Amino acid sequence: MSHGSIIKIPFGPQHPALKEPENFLFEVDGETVVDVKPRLGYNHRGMEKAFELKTYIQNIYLAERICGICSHAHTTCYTQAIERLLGVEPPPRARYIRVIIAELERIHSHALWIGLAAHEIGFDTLFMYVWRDRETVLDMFEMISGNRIHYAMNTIGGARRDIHADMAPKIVKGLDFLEKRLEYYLDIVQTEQTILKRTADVGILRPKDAVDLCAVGPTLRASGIENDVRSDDPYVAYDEIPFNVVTHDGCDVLSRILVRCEETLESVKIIRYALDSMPNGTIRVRVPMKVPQGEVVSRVEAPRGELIHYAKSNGTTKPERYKVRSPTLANIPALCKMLQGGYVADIPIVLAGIDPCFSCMDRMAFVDTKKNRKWVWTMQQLRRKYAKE
Amino acid sequence: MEKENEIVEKLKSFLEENLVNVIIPRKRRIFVHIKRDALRETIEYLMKDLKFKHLSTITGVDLGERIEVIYHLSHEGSIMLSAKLTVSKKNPNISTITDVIPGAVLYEREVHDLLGVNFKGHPDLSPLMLPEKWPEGVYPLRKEHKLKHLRQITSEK
Amino acid sequence: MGLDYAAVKEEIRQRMTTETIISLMSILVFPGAMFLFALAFFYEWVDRKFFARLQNRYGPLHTGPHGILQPLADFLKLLSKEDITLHASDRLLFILAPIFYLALPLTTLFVIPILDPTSSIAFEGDLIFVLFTFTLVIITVFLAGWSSVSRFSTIGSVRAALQMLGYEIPMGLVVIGPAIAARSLSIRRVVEWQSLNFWMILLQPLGFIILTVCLLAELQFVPFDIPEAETEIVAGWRTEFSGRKLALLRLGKDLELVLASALIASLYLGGSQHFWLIPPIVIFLVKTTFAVMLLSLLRAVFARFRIDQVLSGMWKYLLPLATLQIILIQLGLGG
Amino acid sequence: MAFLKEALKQLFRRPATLKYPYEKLTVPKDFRGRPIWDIKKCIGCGLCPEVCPSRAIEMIGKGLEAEIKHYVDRCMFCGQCAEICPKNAIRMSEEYELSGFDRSKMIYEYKRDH
Repeated sequence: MSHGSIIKIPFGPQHPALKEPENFLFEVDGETVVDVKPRLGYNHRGMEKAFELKTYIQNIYLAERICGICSHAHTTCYTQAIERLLGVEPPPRARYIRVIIAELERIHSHALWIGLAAHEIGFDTLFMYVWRDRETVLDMFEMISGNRIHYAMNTIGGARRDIHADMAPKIVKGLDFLEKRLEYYLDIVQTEQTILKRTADVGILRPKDAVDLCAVGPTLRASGIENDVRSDDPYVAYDEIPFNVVTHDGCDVLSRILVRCEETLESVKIIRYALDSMPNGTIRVRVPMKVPQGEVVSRVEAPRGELIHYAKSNGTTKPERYKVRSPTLANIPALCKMLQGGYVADIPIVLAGIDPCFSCMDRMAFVDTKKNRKWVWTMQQLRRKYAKE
Repeated sequence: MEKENEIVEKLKSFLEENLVNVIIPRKRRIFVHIKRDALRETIEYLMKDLKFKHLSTITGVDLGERIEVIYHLSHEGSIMLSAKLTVSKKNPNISTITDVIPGAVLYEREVHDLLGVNFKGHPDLSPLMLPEKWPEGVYPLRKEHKLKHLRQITSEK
Repeated sequence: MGLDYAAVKEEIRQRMTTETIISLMSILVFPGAMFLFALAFFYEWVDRKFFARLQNRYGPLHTGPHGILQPLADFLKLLSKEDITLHASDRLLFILAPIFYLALPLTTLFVIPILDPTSSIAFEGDLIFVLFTFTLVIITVFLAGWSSVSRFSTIGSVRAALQMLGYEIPMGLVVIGPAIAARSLSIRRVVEWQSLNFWMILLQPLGFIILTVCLLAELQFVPFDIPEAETEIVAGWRTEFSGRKLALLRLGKDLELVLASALIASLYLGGSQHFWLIPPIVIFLVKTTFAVMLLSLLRAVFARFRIDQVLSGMWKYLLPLATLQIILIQLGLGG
Repeated sequence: MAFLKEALKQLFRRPATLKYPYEKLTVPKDFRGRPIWDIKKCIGCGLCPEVCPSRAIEMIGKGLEAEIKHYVDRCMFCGQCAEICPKNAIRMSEEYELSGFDRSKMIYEYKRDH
């Protein structure tokens, strides 16, 4: 049916639908997307080169600032890797604190995303409600760790702050309120007609494509494949905490929303269990400054999917090589597959479907210089195409 | 640990002399050194027979005059096998594996951008992360490029 | 050939009787332009405040009591901003479009009885005139988007034209309902008829619903704000306008909101009628404020449709319902 | 229309937003705001400038004569300096309103009173 000429529409790097700079060159025929070429690197801060120039202690805060929403996932993965190199085991209480903060961050990240997805399809009221309720999680973080976003709870050898007994009732009260609200949003997303019309059967990703393109996290689980690092390769204290992995087999944006909603409810249960069965004792172990020679692969289930850190140490106080692969980079090929064949109007919601966190993904080479994007297609091309419509 | 040993045995029987050495540091982690030209058949064997369906990522490490490329594959999400091979800086050529694992397309471009390893047969090795006017032959993650030198390049524009 | 100033002055002095001054003032100031501008700003304030309260936030607060001067402040700020005319754009159209976009709703509002049931310019068939100006507004929108060369505004203007195809016919059909009941195509008579019998909303509730939905689409409010979908095409057809032109566009949109709510109030809620002692203008203001709040409420509870869903939805559901409404009236059910 | 009931309910609830700067939220107990040095306790060991990830601390001189210059515009409030200080001379205050127009004014100096 491709009657007209193929039009190239650059989407980004400055665009209201994208909260972060990335650029997708869409080849569009009529109203359907034919091909997608990602062009990344606008938010690239040269972190892996920076890792090699800082000491292990300073790198905790560098790892934390790879991403604003999944900062705890990065620091857990980092400290876990360095503890493995040192051969040090964090005390049980510290491992439980890490699980609690990780699950609180999952609620905070998923709630942020549900609001953002509502905004992408023009539903600003739901966006306002979800972000208002998300404030309860941020207040909890501020109470526990002294900061709303970068909690800096992790250090090499355990946790920096303890979750005291007087905080637990406040957390449980906040969680009850959150659980009620999240159940309401889960119900709204399935009954509100206008949301269903914009998300059902949009951005399809078949299970076979999801596996071939190595998708991760909720994007993979929304295509019916049960794959979660917390249950497959348990780290921190997930082997002692019972929870079930949420999957849906709708393969579209709606099932991605449902997977994330139900995962937040699952997180609430995990936190309650962890708070009750938290062992007492110290929260930290002293560690030397120098890390012996070795290499390690550390994996964590970040809110967006499987996060890999590879560390190689050379016996000094600075790492030899530190590689970070964030979940969003793994989902980009799957995203390009989803966008093909869809409507131009659906690009924002499908793009938001994988919950892209581009500051996570662009962290290798250098801050980009100004980009002078030439006029991709001329005025005549445009008029001829639309005049034909 | 029996699952890991079983996998290592199968790999040894398949690769024989191509397998340089194997380390199992802890549960669910295997590090394997293989020869450079045994890459494709190892990846295919791992993918098809041993069900390592998911390629987590490809890491490049600068060892001075050689570059080490590590393929991290995971077996049903649990066991993580890292296949390592080294390539000399003078002719850093490896065959691509995007036809076996389509998901590797961005990882190979990333290693190509930052360490200069070119993957023969890759559909589109255009710069993924580097700015367009980046000078040829400067690969930021190589040890010989110090931060000061790289900062001059970006500030020149 | 020199103008004879004395004669001209004499002529003006002779013409300037009190009666012409009053009619001039009524055009320019009271129920005319100034009053309508003030009304436009007030309704934008009502809309923003009500919409904010629905979303559990305050809305404008600090400019004037409860932020009532915020729309005026935005207008003045925009006037002082830099006004860019793209050199690649179609200059004439680019400059004229905002002016038309403001003038059209303003002139149409004179047709609607505001001060008292007998509005200043009422003629048989002004209902058709109102429908015609709605179409003209969308054509101005299309030309505005098309003349500013950026691809976002072009896509926005094409979507605006497509959306008009959707809601134009159901709206035309439904607006004829009250005219048939009141046996006249003049809004003034419809208002007078309603003050004698029931309000039209009680007789033709279906018509009221369809008209509200179509006006939502005409105003490009959320379920139908596809031509200026913020997350898809930046600001749609308004992307390239700035400074004074954007100020005119925003004022034009506010006037369109006044026009839409005035239309709903006049056709279905009885318009400005005598209600024992209260002057008709207060009745009119109350009803139109209710209409604005209704539109704002609908704006808050929906997500945005896709353009193909809007067109198929309008043609598959709204059109049959509109014809059903007409059939009901013919059967004598609609008054 | 499932959302209508919820939306109308909000009309009668107090808005959740805050009239900042007229109303301000109270900050919890050990909030990580701007670090403050107690120069009397400081023994000039030089650990804090070394451990600071963003090099926001500069120490002039050594030992008991050392003076501290703290660049708040570079500080990211991680609290690592307060944690590493052997004499607990650094306390994370509750100040968070630190924005300004001039970066040179964002340097806090802690002098020794001779």
